[in-house]
Amino acid sequence: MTDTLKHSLLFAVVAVLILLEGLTNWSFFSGSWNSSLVILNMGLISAIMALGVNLQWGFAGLFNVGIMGFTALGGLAVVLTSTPPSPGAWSAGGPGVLMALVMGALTVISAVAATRLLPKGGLRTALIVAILIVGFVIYRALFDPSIEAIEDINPALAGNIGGLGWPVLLSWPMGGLLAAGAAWLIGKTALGLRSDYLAIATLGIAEIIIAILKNEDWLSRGVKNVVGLPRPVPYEVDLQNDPAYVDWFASLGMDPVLGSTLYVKLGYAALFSLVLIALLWMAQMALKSPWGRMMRAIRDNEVAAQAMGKNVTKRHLQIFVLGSAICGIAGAMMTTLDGQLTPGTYNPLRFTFLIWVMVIVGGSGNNFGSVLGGFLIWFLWIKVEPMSLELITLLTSGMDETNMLREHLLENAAHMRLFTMGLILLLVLRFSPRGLIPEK
Amino acid sequence: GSHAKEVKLGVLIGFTGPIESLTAAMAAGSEMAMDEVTKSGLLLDGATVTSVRADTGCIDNGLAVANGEKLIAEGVNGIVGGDCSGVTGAILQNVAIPNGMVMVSPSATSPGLSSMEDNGLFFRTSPSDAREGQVMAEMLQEKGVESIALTYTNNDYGKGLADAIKTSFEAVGGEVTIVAAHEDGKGDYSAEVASLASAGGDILVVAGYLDQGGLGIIQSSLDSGAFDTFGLPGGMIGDSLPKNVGSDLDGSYGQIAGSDSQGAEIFAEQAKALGFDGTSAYASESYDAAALILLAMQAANSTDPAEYGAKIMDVANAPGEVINPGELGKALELIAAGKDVDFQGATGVELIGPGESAGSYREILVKDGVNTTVKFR
Amino acid sequence: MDFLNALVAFTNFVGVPAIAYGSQLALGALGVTLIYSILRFSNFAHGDTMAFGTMMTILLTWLLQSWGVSFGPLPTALLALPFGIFATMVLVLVTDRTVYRFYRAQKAKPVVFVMVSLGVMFMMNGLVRFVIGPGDQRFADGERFIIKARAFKEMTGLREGLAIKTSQGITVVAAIVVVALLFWFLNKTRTGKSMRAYSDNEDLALLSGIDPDRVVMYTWLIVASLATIAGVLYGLDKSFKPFTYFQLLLPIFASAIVGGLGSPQGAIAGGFIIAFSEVTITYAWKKVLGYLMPEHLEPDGLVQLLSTDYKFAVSFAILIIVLLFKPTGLFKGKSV
Amino acid sequence: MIVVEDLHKHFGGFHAVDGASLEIAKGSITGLIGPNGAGKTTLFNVIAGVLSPTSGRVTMDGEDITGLPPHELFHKGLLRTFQIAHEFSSMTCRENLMMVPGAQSGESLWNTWFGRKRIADEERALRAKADEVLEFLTISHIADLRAGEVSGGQKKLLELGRTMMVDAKIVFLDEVGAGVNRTLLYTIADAIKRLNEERGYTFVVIEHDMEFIDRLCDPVICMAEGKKLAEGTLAEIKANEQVIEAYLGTGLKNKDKLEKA
Amino acid sequence: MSEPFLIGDSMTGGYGKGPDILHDCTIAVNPGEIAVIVGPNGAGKSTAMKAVFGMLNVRAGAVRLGGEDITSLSPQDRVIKGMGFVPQTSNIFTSMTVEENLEMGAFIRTDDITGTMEQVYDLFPILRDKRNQPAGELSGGQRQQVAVGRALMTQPKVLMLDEPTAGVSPIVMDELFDRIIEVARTGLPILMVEQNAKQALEIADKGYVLVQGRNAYTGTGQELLADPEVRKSFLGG
Ligand SMILES: Nc1ncnc2c1ncn2[C@@H]1O[C@H](COP(=O)(O)OP(=O)(O)OP(=O)(O)O)[C@@H](O)[C@H]1O
Ligand SMILES: Nc1ncnc2c1ncn2[C@@H]1O[C@H](COP(=O)(O)OP(=O)(O)OP(=O)(O)O)[C@@H](O)[C@H]1O
Ligand SMILES: [Mg+2]
Ligand SMILES: [Mg+2]
Repeated sequence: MTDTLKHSLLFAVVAVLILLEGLTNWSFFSGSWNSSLVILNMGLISAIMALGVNLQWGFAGLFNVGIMGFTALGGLAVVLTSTPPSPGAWSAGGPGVLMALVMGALTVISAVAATRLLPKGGLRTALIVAILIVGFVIYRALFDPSIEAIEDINPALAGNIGGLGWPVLLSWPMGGLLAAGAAWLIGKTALGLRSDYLAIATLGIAEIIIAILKNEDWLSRGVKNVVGLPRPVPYEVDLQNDPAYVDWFASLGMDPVLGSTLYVKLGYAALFSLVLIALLWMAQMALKSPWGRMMRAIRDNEVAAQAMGKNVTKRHLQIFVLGSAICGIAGAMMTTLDGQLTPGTYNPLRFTFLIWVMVIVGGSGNNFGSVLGGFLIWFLWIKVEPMSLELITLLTSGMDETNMLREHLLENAAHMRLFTMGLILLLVLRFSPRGLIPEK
Repeated sequence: GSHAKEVKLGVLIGFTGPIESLTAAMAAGSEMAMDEVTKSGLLLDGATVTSVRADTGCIDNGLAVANGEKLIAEGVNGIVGGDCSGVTGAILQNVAIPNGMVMVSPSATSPGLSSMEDNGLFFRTSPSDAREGQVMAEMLQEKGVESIALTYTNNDYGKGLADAIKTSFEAVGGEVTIVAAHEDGKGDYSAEVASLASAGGDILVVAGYLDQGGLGIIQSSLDSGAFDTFGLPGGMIGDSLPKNVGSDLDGSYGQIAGSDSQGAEIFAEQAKALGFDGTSAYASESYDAAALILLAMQAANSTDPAEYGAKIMDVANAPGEVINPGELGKALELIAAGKDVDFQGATGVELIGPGESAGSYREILVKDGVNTTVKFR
Repeated sequence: MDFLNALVAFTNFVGVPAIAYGSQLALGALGVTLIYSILRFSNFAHGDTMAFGTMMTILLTWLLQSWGVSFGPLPTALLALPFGIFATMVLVLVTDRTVYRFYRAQKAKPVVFVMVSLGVMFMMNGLVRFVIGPGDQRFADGERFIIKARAFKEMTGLREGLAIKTSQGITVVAAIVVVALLFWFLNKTRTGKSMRAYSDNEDLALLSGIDPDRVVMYTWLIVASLATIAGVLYGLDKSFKPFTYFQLLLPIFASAIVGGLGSPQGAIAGGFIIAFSEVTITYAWKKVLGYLMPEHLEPDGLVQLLSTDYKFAVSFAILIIVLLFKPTGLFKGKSV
Repeated sequence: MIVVEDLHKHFGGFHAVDGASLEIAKGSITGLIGPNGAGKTTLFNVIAGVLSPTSGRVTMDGEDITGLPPHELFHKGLLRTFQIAHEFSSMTCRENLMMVPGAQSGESLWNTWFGRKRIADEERALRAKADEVLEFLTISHIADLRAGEVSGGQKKLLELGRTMMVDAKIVFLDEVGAGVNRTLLYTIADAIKRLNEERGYTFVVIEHDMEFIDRLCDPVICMAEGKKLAEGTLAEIKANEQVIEAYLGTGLKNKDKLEKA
Repeated sequence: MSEPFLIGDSMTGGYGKGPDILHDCTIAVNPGEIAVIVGPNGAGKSTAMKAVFGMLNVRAGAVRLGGEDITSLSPQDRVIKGMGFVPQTSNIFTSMTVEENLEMGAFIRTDDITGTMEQVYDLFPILRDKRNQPAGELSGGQRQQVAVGRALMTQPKVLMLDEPTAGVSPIVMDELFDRIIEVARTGLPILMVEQNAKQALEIADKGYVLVQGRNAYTGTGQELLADPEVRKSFLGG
């Protein structure tokens, strides 16, 4: 069997799994097209994230464990782009916040300038410390009252600065830009680090980003969440109330509820697929070009690549920014799909390590691999719970209805989800340690 | 009428994730209501109620929505859930509203959810922050407390409650020396306690969960001698707290939603008989959530969410005969006979506005290592 | 007098807890760092290994307690600890046999190991919750305090109290002993040196007649002991909850990294850096300054650099700053 | 062409390069010899920008290049090989060579999407060039093997091959000979000579094989303990007492034992 | 002729599941002898050494030590049987000090090793100066000395060296060869791969020329040196 055939088959298997989810309620499938499409949609988003991570790790060997942070920034971009401005918030605290941010930036810039320009010594250190302290105090003095003013405006329902009120689709590229900007800043400072050190640094930065999102209510409403974000697709309820659609659904043999929910999900699926295909094409073209070759050279041996005239620092920064931007886009898409920004939900296990599992299981260094991994792992993440129920039922089929162990197992089915997830992960990695579609 | 003999209720909460230690009791609570109804044989001519559990991970919107769809696919007639506000919002917007499914959350308190166009499908049995803040402030004032340090669990519940307490307490002239967040699920709270202690205050009000960060904060404060009296809002009231902390907690006080109908005690007792802790946070709210759905079904004489959704407010509020935990059979009978009921449940349910819960509070004092009810507010 | 009060207040709320927490992190980080240096991967299952060890210890502690066995003023858990260690050893050895060995034979990349350890983490996660449930477990008994705040006040007549818990005392003592033993073992014994050799160059170790299986086994045995000790001490000091132990992974990794992966000294330094930065940066200096400053200069505000919401963010920020100046950690760690 | 002035490189308290001063004439092939640990590799590393000097100055054609990063030096025409082979292990040997030339239009992301025609043309030329170099080094048969899986000597050859992919001004060769078959090495020597004569490359060659040095180098510089010890033709150097004592030695002492056997 | 002390007899094999690299290749050495393997790059010299040491799959043929078939033994068992090996690349513990490297060489020994260590330091005086420095910070030639020293510490019954003189200065090379002769004359068989082939063959009792995994020429060192074909094709004329 040729590799291409084998790999196409793998994709076919995942496609069949998702189709079966809609077609049959045999075993752990639910037989609901809605459920199938929900999995597909998040699968598309996951695939995009995996693509971004693969760009960084598979192409360039950058161990970025801060995916969560960029995803969250993408989410923030949706709020800042698409929600209407909060009435009164800008006039209450906008200028103050802006001034404070400028002040903060100035402080950092002058500290950096001092580091660069002045000769090393006690004087320099003292000056830098002084700049930082004074800057910090001024910053807080400007910042604190302004955000208080903003947060005081209808705190239960608003309390944040709001957004620009632009169409929500624009927020996807904006999410990419925001993430790219953050990645640029991070890359400038932290990309000198290697392997696990870079990993923990990016992890830390992601935690910092989340801490900001969770606690800066003026910006993101913090843990109070921003709900009811605008959508790029119609609302189901509106479709259900639109006779034209109702008739159309009826002509397809569907009741309005089913028709409208599927219609909306298909709409998302189409949009997400477009993004995925575009990004996949771009990544694939890049990988197969001299650019990709250069990146692999850098990944293999930085010292030698540098001696061969490649500007490793610049290239690392480039790919770090690109990969993060892709994660930002995916994050924005996800927030749009959820219809809300929930800073409290970002945690590394789900938003960083799960994505890594996708990349590694799919096959790092191979774009198709990571896309496959994205779909497959997401499917499993959702489906291992019913699977483990099946598994338990099967394992305990010999036991009595009231058997203690059996009851205990069934009671703990949700925890068995993680257990099963682990098991499957180990099995996949066992049978193809280089991933399902390995790098050539 | 000719009804399906099986009513399915989804229980969609975070069996894994940050509040996994609470959800077992929550699920048990709602299933207790379902069993009670099934056993009574009175719901819609003897329908049986079965529970379908599904996980939200508490903080995983994707998983929660997918599992929501799964419940819909399995044909549930109503959903008890979600738990954490984030996933609750996601399920509500992406599953419940599009599919016209009634959802009663036992624990989501975010005011943001109230503002959502929910088409009368979303309800919650957890009390509103604003009211609880007032109750707490009143109580503190009566006790002669002049200043408090305040810590909250960093989620929408904690944040909202802390805001409410601060506003209300300052409105009655009290001083809040510090408002510090703490994260659940982290074991070490030295930093928080250090800052709280430094800020000082007559007592420390802990707007958290009794088996999460809240416990850690109290333990740490007692150990280091930072505070010895604590103000305990609803999330901190439960048998496990005095048990875990020991006699040092004596003298601390707080409040929890509940009427003088003894609902909470009855519920706790029954829960104990079934082998779970009925005083665990949100267990009683979960019971009430499931019960409300079932009673509304009876009132609408239908399991269709579009029909019984509108009845939830009716069965929850006065007028009508007061219904306590364990009296669901009686309630079903009354409703079938065309009479009004006022479901009080384990938490003294009272729904106001767009599906939010309000109502009376029980003042609790920790005495000799147990929570005792002092009076009702 | 005021100076003493300030000092005591600071020690009580910052010094003592941070030292105890730091020791716990250090013990955890030692395990992570050992695996990193010898088996060459970041073991994500370490937090859950700690949870497993603690769980086994707790189960036996309960059994002992039910038999009425006690350890005088010390917690009974210390008696059960060897058993917990043993059980954990069995678990990790079985895991190594069934899981990691395969990838070692394949000479898989470190990142594959990381993913595999993620799988192991999920499974241990499930196992622990399956046995003991996701809830909070308390198992500390014996004398709770070495000195209580109130007693201290009465004794010294100071306004501020100083409390030291037994668990904190034990933690620090245990950390010192364990660390000393580990250093001696690695640097002075033959087995220890062979472990370092293996960690340096696997193939060459083979050519020197070092049995890789033995090295791997010893590593896991030590890691199991470290994990269990760290977990039990942490549990005694706070409480045991599986989710919390999983969450511990982040600060533990941060500690190992900031000190330099693969360096035992680094792990210890890192543990204390993380613990102290968490506690001090968000500390409100109001009280301490209140004692130190003359009356009219006493601060009205909290004198808090950042609110406690940012305690994790801050310790990570410190970590990043350290790494910017020392890219492989304070003690020149490895990187694979 | 290259002038090194009083260069120091210290590792902690250890002075690996300790005040080295030397000049490399344009168009020459300079041999650099010296005992193990004399600081030759360290000197290369400092000149090539891998290490930054503790003090001192390096100029190239009068321009100060001290501390410039390697990739900039590459574009100024300064290339080097590594004593311990630094191959790109997951890439094929051919790719190892093809990646070398700078300013490939395919290295810009934009072109990978919108300039594919140009890239294809360039690639064809590069490939031909790489195959030519492989042919020359007698390793055409490994063109499609991963560089990580070829023999030690083959890696060294690749190392050399990379410098042949571009038009360099000056090439630093750090023990290309160690581990390379002698017959091949002397062929390489001829090639170096040809590059030097036909294309005007300047070479600096570290090598411990005197025959190789003899074929190629004039002048020869001997380093010891971080400083220049002697400079001259190989014959002069070979006659230098200090060099013999520190570096060349006087041949086998156990010759007699061989006879006995 | 009786069976040699160590023989890799008609070995055929390759790495992992890859193609065969060795084809029916035979290498042998007797006590007191120095056997030298030469050949072009990629001929399979290192592979042959690794095959003898059990580090790759020998699909056909056998390895025998003192008459005993050890084909299926693991490398560390062969170490215990008294075989010592210095690989061509990554042959030192970079993070350990020079002295610890030497100690590790003597890992399987249980007797006092200080004497041997002194001998190694006498042989390579520079190592004595750098005894407490991590070996990774040494120069290329110094590393090579550490590697050989490490193997000598084993006090093996047979010593296998893969290009021990790559990158060492002439004076050290001479000393190394001197030492190798000395060691060999104590009765220790020595099998080595060399690219400094002329010097090596001069001291060799036996020489093998490998080409593409096959024995191309075999003879005494002098015979090979005298063979014009061999000189031209493999020894640089
Ligand atoms: N990173 C380092 N830290 C400490 N000492 C070092 C470091 N790198 C090199 N040295 C020391 O510097 C000295 C010079 O090393 P260098 O590699 O330049 O020698 P060399 O002349 O190239 O020798 P060889 O011919 O053996 O390759 C050696 O003694 C070595 O131990
Ligand atoms: N790890 C490996 N995996 C796969 N093939 C390998 C590996 N190492 C070497 N080879 C292949 O085996 C062949 C012989 O390699 P070997 O290292 O034995 O050569 P050698 O004779 O020692 O050459 P040199 O003198 O250059 O060291 C080479 O063609 C190489 O491509
Ligand atoms: Mg050198
Ligand atoms: Mg070789």
